Amino acid sequence: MKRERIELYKKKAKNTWNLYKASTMGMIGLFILISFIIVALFAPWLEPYDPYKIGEQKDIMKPPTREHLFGTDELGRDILSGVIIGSRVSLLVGLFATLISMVIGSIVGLLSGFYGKTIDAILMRITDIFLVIPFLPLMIVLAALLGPSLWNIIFVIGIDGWPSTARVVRSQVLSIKERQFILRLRALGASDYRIMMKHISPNIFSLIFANTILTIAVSILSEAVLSFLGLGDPLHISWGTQLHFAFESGAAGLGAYWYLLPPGIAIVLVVLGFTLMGYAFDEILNPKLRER
Amino acid sequence: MRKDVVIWIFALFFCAAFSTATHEIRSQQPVTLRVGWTGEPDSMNPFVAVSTEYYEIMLLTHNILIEFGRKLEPIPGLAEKWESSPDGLVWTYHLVKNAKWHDGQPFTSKDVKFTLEYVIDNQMEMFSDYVSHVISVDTPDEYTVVLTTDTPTATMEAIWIPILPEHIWKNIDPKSIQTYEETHPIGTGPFKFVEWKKGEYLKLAANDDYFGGRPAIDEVIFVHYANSDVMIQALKLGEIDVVSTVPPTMFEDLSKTPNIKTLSSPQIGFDELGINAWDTSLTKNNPDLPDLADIESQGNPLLLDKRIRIAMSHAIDRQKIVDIVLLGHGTPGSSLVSPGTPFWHLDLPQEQQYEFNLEKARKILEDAGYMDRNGDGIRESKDGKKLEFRFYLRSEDANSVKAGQMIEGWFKEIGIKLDSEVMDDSTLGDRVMDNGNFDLFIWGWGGDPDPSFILSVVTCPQILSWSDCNYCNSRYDELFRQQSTILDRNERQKMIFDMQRMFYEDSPYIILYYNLSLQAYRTDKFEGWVEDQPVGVVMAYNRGTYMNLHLKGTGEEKKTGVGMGSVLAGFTLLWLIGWLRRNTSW
Amino acid sequence: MLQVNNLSVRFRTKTGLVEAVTDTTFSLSAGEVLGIAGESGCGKTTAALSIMKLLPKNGFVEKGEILFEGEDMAKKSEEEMRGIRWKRISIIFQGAMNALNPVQNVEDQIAEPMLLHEKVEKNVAYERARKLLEEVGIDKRRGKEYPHEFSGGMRQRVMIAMALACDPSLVIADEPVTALDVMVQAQILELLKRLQREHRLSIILITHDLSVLAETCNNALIMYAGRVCEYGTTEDIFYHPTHPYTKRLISAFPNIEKEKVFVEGIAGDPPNLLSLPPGCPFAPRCSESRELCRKELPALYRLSGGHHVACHRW
Amino acid sequence: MVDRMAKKKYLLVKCGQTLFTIFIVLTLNFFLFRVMPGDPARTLIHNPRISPEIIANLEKVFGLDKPLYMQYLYYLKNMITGNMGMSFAFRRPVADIIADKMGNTILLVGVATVLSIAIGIFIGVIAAYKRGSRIDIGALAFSLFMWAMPAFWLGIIMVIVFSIYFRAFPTSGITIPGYSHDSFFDLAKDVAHHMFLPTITLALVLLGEYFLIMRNTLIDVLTEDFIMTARAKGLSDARILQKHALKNALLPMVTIIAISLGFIVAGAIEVETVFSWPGLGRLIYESLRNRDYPILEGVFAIVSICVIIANFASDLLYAYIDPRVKT
Repeated sequence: MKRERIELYKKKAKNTWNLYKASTMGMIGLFILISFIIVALFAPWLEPYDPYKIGEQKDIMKPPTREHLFGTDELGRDILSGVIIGSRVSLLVGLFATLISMVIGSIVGLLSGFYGKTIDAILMRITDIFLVIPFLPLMIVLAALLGPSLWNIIFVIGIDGWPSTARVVRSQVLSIKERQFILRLRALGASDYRIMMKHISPNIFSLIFANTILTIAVSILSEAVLSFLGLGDPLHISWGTQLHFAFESGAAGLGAYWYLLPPGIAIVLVVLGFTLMGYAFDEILNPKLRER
Repeated sequence: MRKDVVIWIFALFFCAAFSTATHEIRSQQPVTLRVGWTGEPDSMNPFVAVSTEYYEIMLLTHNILIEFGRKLEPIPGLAEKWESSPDGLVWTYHLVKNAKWHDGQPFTSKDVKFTLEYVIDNQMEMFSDYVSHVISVDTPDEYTVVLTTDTPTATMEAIWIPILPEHIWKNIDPKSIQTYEETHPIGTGPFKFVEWKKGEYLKLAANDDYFGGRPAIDEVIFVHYANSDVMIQALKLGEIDVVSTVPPTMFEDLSKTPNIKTLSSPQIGFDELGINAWDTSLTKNNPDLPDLADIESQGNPLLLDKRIRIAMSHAIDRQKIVDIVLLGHGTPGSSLVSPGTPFWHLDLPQEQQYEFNLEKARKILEDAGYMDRNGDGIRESKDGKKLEFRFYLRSEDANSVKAGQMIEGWFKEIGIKLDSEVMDDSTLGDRVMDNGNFDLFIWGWGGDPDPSFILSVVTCPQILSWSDCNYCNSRYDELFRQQSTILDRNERQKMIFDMQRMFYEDSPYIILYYNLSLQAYRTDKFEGWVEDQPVGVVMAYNRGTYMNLHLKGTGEEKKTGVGMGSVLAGFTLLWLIGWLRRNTSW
Repeated sequence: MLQVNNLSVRFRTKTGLVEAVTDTTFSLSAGEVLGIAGESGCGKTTAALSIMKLLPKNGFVEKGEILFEGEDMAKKSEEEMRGIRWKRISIIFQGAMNALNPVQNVEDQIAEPMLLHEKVEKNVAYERARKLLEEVGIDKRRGKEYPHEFSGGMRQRVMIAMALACDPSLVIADEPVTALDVMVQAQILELLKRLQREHRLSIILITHDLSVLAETCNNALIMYAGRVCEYGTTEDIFYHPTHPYTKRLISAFPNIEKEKVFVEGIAGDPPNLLSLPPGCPFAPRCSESRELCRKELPALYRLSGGHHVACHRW
Repeated sequence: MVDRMAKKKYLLVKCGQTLFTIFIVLTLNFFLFRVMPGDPARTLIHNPRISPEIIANLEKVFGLDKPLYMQYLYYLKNMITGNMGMSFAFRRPVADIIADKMGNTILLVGVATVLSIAIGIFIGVIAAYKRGSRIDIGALAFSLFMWAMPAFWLGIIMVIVFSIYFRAFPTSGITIPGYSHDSFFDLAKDVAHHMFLPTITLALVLLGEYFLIMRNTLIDVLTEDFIMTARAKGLSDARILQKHALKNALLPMVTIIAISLGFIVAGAIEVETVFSWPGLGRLIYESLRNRDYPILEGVFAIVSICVIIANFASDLLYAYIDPRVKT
């Protein structure tokens, strides 16, 4: 049984991959993403300098040179190294925040879709309320109250992202719930927990995959915005905090393009990478968008 | 049809957006000085406002009895002459006779009496310290005020209380003063308050009837910018004439810009590394400090060891912090009273300072028995306690974060570990007030021209009030009490020097730097800028610039560049309209 | 009036060329009802849509001619086709689903082609739309209602009324009764038969339900994998089925009148239209297949009269 | 008749839900700001170095000496009467400050939203219709790019290019500060000149979102059966788009625009910060820098309520224009 299922997944995955390969957008996204993951993983070896190493006065806010390919910031730190180490924060925040929203969203969606009735009504009411509260102000308020730290940022973004996941999961559960094999399992007396964990969850996972990838993109953007607004942890370099300090130290007016462009472009690329991938998966999983 | 309307509305919007006519200034326009600042007054209510921006406005709209000259020396204000009795207990102020309130009412001694009594009777937090020894306010005639004090007081020439009009303030209930909103302040000063659009600008107009003579300019507009970068751009573009604070990163660039002059001058105040040095054995069961009788400090007791604090002081390269964080626009810190008030500042000779020397710092720690016994890079005390401290930095101030990161690095090299955390001022304040639940932090103090306040902050009774290093030294407190009663400036100076030396040696504060005030102004429109030491042309505790400034020649106004951008955008617009019209037929 | 000769339709897809319809020939004379049956994906709908040139963008007629009242539809431009659609050939989709615009009321939808093709006055068109509604058994006052306010069967009636709007000579009915319950199916078919008589219509009826075919059609065409397997009068097909596929279809339900068994009930999967085997496409599923069947494609043989079959075994 | 009753009931239910949501948001707001780290009285007076007497006095003024549930009731009462407390930094009622700034935000957001919706839908329709063409792919790439771009960063780039390099537009603000305008037209011109860059920035960021949604919705609609019916009827493509596809695609846009209000708000906060536009967004940024919690609390409440009400309005509009709604 188990092996069969693994085979089935393998086959499914291979099918999806074949469809995915055909999507130019998806492949561009994947390429961008893999590049950044490599950068993040090997950051300590790739960065030419210690990104936190404060320079001498003569090094402050200097345009690109051979020593500092992307120039230096207002503390004389190497910007290229900062952008490299910043990829870690962005990916970390993106992944963990998404994990939080996925876990909460999936649990809420599963319970809601599976049990229906009162539980569904209550949970969906809560979800709707969260959906309608404008997300950035809520994140700002939470982040401001919790104080600037990386984990707070992750928590804040994660907490804000779950409602849409919950909705998607719920609708999928509703359709799967009525399928023959689930009805049969219920008739056989399988426990609710078992049905949800063993039979419904795996089926849903592939369906919410596109959603997950897009959530990562949104999370990375949110981190950048919160950090830019000064809510990030100033002791950790991320692309958002780099832009925050660039803006605060007047890089725009000084024409310090080398300080403003690299982190911004990095954000755009990573978000674009995830978005393109999400889009490609969406086209695969949503047959209406697929070209016939 | 409807589509056309929409298109034309957009077109109109675009056209208006591209018109630059608004930049031309017509000849009948009043002569206006535009001052850019990133702050804003926190209120117009003198009993509530604490910001320097408010004081700048108050200085222009109000008068005090005796004002400050350019060297912070007393000069006539509303009092044109004053004298004290030989015993120093009775002070007589002779008031100007031609002063008028902005609403036209005459100014008399009754207004002074009212203002001072309003402060004394209601113990107004902001001002009561200035008149704490005053026991009576008498007005023998309309233009004379006599103050009687219970003890000789050093600060009777520095009563920094704006004199308020009795006919308006008598109607304001002092009990609800904290929530009272002042919308249109009336004073006697050279400028009248016109309007304040919060978050945008504050406008003052010249007072034609000012007793000291009308200023040459007609208006002053203080323009608020959320971001200093934007403000500097506005200065470069000529949208404003002067900025009160230039960020260090932009200073050099500005000084190279034609028609702009930059200046840096000392300021009152400093940023310090504060250390929780609360020795509860001095405060517990101390009959003078009943409030602290049974309070335990929550700080790390290792920090009570003066040798650790001194080692820390040796491990901080203040010059490098100035170079990097302030880009050289500051002075390395030492004693408690800043060089912004040079008379009171103790200028410690180099050899008496704890110079930057990591080797020496290590040696001090070693001699004191702090060794790294387990090889983790962190020293331990004899009984195995790690030299690891909580280090709080301010989210409101990027400089504290930058300096903090540098300090963390140096301390690591001498075997002291800092756990840095960034928090907002309220949280930091809470930690300090929560029975000293902190080890180290970076914060700063602004200041008065008179050193009393900053000296008082570190006295024992201020623990869990103004004090944030919880320093307690009875000899220091004794000197503080003495100096406040001494009228002779030179004698007082000596005592204040002693206090500063004592405080420096004990190092509960490691003063990192004294800020310089960086300002910049345009030289092409006005002349007569008054550059003061301290603080600059504006926000300088005096109104020299505002009174002295006048237009240069006939004031030619240049148009702001229209340039390629708008031409390009104009074509885009035409194309867009055409395209919309062509393509919206479906 | 309609003569389809050697029609082949292809779809371009990312994975290759799909042979949706291959070498299909059939004809229809005025007033006749032709049924086309087969499993889903066998090309029956594609064949019908190509008559109206309604293929999706990636579909095209590879070869063959579609002679309608003497003109070759395959050669017409899109512009010319627009004049022919609905005016001369109309189509009834599965109205129970989404073939009606959900945000337009039904009389608007019925009147739309009249206004377009016949340039009549607005009130005339609406008057006629309401009359058509009455004719298909719907209260004319319900013309202002929206599709979601009608039941499935009613929507199908609206669809039929719409098809008759411009008095066409040919009506293509694509699965007109699928997804309706049995009682309603019978009513709709009854209605179709009545209207066919009254309006002297020619109808192509596409279905996967043989019982529908048996009830309504003069001639029948059985398709498999884009090709014709058997073609003849309804009697030929039901009483003398020759192709093994037809036989299997019919034997799958012993009593046509009472019990319904859908064509999908045959063992095995339909072939992949991207890569057809060289021989008879049905061979892999055929119990009677021989060596030859797997190698060579059978031609369409004429048995008697109009009865044709494409099988080596006849 | 039955239909109308059903519609009425639907509206009542929606209305109830909206009120309930507002209530929950207000409650959330209250508890968020009460359970935060730090003493509320202390944050209330902002300056932590202030004497205990003043704190005690203020606690009384603001009712902080009462038990939590009483505070909560007071808070609800205050909210209903529009009393949102005093700002630390401005020493003015929060409600007044918000009222001052709200108009500016509505102006900026309104113009930018209308612009982006109009252009987004327009290009979306073309792209969906010419699916797979160069226009479609170009527009798609552009939109995804815009979508991936943080609004604040785009704003900074716009300032550098158009204000600092070309000097075509002012860097910040809403009018020339302190300048007295002769006429309304003069003022409008000044505002428009200042508004141009922030509006375009916000519109560009939003454009991507609306374009993508419009394109995908329309592609969805174009695969519907009734489009085939319309083709079979002999309608030209332009007519099919106009009479059948567009209305069906635009209907869900009403809801989607309402849902995307959160996105608009986010964009406005970023853009206002960069351009120093004196609206609610910049107010948020400044109160963040000052840790001016009462303002933050007030703006959060107001913005949330506005979005909730806008959602309600879109529900009403939807019920009005879509014949299918009757439950």
